[in-house]
Amino acid sequence: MSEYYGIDVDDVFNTMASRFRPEGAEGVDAVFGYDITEKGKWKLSVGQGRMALDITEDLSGCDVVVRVDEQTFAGIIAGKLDAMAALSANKMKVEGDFNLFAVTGKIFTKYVPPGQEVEPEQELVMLKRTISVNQRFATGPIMGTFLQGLKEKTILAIKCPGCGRLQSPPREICAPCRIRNDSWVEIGPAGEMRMLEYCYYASPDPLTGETRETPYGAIGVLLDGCKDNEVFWHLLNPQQLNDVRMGMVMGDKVVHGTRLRPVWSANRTGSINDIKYFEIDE
Amino acid sequence: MQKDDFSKSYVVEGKLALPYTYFAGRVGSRFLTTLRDHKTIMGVRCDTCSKVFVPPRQTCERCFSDIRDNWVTLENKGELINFTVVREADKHLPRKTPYILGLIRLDGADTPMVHIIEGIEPDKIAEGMRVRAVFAGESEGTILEIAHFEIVPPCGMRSRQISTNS
Amino acid sequence: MGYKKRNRHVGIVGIGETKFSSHREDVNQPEMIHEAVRGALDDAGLTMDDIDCVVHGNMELFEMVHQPDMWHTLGTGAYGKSAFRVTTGGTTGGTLVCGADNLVASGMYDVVLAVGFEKLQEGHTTGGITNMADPLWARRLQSGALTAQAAVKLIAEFGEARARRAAMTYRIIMDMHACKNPNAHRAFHLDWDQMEDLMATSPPLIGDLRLIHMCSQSDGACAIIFASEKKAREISGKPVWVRDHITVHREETLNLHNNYYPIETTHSFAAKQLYGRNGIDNPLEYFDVFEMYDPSAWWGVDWLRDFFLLEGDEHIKMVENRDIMIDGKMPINPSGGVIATNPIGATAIIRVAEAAKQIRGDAGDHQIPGNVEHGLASSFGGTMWTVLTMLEKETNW
Amino acid sequence: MKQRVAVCAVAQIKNEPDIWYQRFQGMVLECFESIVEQTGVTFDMEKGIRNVVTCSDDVFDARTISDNAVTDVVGAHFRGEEKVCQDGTNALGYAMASILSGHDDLVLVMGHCKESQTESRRMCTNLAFDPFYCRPLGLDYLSAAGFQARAYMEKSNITDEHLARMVRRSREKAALNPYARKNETVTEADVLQSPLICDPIRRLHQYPVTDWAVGMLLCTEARAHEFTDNPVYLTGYGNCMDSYFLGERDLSTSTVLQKAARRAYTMAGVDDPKRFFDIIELNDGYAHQLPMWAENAGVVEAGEAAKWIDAGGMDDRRVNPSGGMLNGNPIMLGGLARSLEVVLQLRGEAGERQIEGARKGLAHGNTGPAGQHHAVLVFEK
Repeated sequence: MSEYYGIDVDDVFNTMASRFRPEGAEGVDAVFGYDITEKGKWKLSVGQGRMALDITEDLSGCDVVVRVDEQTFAGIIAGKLDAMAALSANKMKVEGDFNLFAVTGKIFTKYVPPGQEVEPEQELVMLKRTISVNQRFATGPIMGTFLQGLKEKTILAIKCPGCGRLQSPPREICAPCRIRNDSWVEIGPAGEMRMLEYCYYASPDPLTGETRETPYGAIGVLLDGCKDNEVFWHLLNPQQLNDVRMGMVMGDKVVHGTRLRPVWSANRTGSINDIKYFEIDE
Repeated sequence: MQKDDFSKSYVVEGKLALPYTYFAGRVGSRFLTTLRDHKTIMGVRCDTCSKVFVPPRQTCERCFSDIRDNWVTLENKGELINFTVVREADKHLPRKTPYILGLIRLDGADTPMVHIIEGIEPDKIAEGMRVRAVFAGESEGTILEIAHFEIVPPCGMRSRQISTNS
Repeated sequence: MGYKKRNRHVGIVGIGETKFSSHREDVNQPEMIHEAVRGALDDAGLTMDDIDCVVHGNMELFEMVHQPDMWHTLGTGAYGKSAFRVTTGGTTGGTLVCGADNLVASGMYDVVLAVGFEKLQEGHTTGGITNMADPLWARRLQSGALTAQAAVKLIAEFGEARARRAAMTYRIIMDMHACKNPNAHRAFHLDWDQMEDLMATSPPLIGDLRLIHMCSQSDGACAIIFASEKKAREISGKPVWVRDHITVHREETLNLHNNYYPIETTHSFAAKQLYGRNGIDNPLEYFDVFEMYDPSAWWGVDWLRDFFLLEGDEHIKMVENRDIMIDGKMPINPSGGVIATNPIGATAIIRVAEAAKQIRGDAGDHQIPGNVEHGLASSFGGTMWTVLTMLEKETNW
Repeated sequence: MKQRVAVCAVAQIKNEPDIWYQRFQGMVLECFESIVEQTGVTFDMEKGIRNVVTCSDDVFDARTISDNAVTDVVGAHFRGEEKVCQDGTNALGYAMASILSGHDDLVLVMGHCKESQTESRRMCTNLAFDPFYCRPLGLDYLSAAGFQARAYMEKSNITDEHLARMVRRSREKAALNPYARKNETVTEADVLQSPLICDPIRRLHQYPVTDWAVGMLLCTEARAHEFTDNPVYLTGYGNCMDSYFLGERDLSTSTVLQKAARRAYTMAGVDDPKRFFDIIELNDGYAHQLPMWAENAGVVEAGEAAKWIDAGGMDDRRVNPSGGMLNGNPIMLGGLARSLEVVLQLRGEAGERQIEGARKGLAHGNTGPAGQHHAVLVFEK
């Protein structure tokens, strides 16, 4: 039996049952695949606070599969290698639900090789909190006018009396001219897509504290009536992430992006959610 | 569009909410686990300034010497040298109002520490009273490993007279 | 350019950094800051009594500590001293240097200690950055500092293959530098034959921005001690002089979506202004080292053109020819840069600290060979902001 | 040569309990437009403003890098913008250094704070305390001030009646200040019956929730004439930081304010603070703090505050004609409100509150729990 960092990988899996922490697995209902190169494959299913582990050749149907060589796996278990570092350096690969992979750390107690019951390290106290403070965000007249416009299914832009620049959502001032914007123009509703942020990584929404559904698409749309960099920032229909094309202006080279139109929410309250998202308009 | 036409202004209810994970560090962890497991309050001593600090810290703020290993066991009782009575409720408060916050110089420590005082009416409490730590049932992982301090009756008076609920 | 002589020169006399990592469960915030402060004092051979003023900087919502300079007095040593707190986002570290430099040059203070820090392990970095956006609009859309648009721009201009290869070349070079910097947070020991595999399989974050490209989230602090010219010469045998600095911010809206439409970026504007008023017409020749705030490999490559006022694909060639390596023609981030180490409140002051170490010649393993006279350090933050700082070995300007 | 910096113009909006109809960008813009209109200053890279120093707080704005939201309305698009996150007096000190260093000729200082936005100021200031030892106890700036009030009142024989007089006087003075927060007049009896909120502090002893924005244009002495024919000079500045743990400070006094004052007075060449100033603005967030700051800023002999008040000292020495923070200025901007009153008085533009022939003024600001950090400014005509 080969060993790295004094860790026998088989023993790590054999002791999973005894190291299982139901409270750590609370709310977890998934099948984890482990593919330790030249060592073997294991399938771990966790649900309702219970687990089942079996050695297998076929890891299809797993929600997430970790592929890693024996040495790196042993190094991570021994705490000598940092999992995120190994992931970043592609020494460990994660296929499937990337966020689910982060949960495995909580499901088992730390593996200690037999006969090496190392004297327990000092317990380092930590305190987990979600800090939440309610806010009264004022719209002010400018943002208020714009958001009320969305309620009536109109997208307004504010115009600078100096350079004519349109801004939507609006700002009180035109930054380069340093003078107050003073007139409104209706733009869109449809337009040409300029930017797509195809988001795989799930980050929390500070307005709610919850984690966003992924993948999602944040987009920049050059709405009809706008020019240059007067681009409107919103979301794309998540089903159409792979069917859209970004427009661009690169010097004199111009590429036209996919035509998009807003999908209005039924119940509009004067907020960004009055537009559910933009969808293809071709 | 008139400059101060606020007819379209309104207020959106929202919040700021994010997850946080704080670490007490080695010195802090030793202090907190000792409170939890041994019901003992520890301070650290700076020999240069000949002062015992509680809560403990790695460095003496005045002379910058490293005092992380100079542990000193303190008494669980001490003297109340200042207090205030928190009367208006708010979400960040650990107790129902009114509750008393006191500055307590523990026997053996030089720097008074803030904590909650219970078991006495706000209008009866006075500086100079002797107080004693009452440890929490289950662990909080913070200074609330000590639930509160109760008044120690001056000798001769039975403690039941003073502490109404413990 | 209507730029006046300064009141008096200011020298860097002490530098202190913590070992950057994402596992500092062993210390609380002031204790971590104290490691950098102690390091800077020891490096300068000073004690806290010699410090007149402390300038503290970080971004409050990463750790959700209001007015943290109050609690952190335990570590900064600010008790009884003059004390300022500045914060401007990712550029906080750069603002710390500008502030400390002005405070000393003004004659109001002789010796100023500036310390920047972040303990990102205690908060949520992307959530914290997303919080910079307007609560009524962009906060619903932004995902921290993650964006694919830098990749989109390079690919649109130079083609997919060349752009991807340039970004990964840049990334691997930065990792090689980080491996020579014992303080760096992440050093993966990547080598050239991993290029294809990394480009294909590193987990995607947004579009072509993959995990391997993106800066780390680190815990750490960095402190620098600034002294008046007279004091600096008494204190240090090798003071590094702060010649000039410029801050260029811009309006709130992120202009990412149009960065392939020819527009002036704050990086190029700052570079033109700073070089113009200091009589530098060829920055590539003049500077011996550039510690650039590179939040991702894509941006790192793209911004070389802005900062060195280059044309066409000159910046791509710099990367392809590996001129940017420690022993190359124009060393970039010998420290490994922001991709390797990113405690945001400290990141920008680390750039100045690392450039100063190169000029002093005591950067150790990642020291640039030969004489390093002129250093450049940049800060990035907010909605595409810039702080650009020039350092000199002598006061002969 | 006495180094000094000119204040060319000041601008403010009215302090209000709840500016629900404006977001803070709009509040700041009004001050910005007023400064530009008063001075004709430009943002030209040669002759104009190249650097703006802002003052605000991310937790109270509920927004990371909250200066990012105002960069355009303070004119800092493609210009410098640096945020000092302490009481606004330190933004003035920071700007002074930028000018005296020779790096900038002109610096615009802009501050904003909307206290009505957060559900609770105390929840925000609770976050200033460390997560393990103080925050869990519910400590916030109010309870810290409660400890301070008791310690100070015991030592200084300042009584509840004195505090009642502080509040009445603050409201009276503020009534003459068109930009002050509009409060109902209050008698000393009202104050004495006002409910205790954090013994010995009563509700009326605490500065009320306020929204406000303010701006000041500073420049080199040499160029002041380009922007005003009525410059006021900032000739002294000093600040100082105290210990964090309340138990490690003598809460009955403030040695740190004494140091900050001494630094400012040394810089400005103030010989005796008891006689030097024609007007004195002390940042009294709580009623007990005005006498306490007066003693520690050297305006009154230590321990003599009670007698000084009884003898009408506050009016003789023209203390807080603006109404003070006690009438209502938001956290972060208290010191700027003090400085603004001093500048208006020295410019002779204080209307009904004008102190004839005022030529020398003291302004003060504090940050942190129970005044852990103090800053003092000296203004001269």
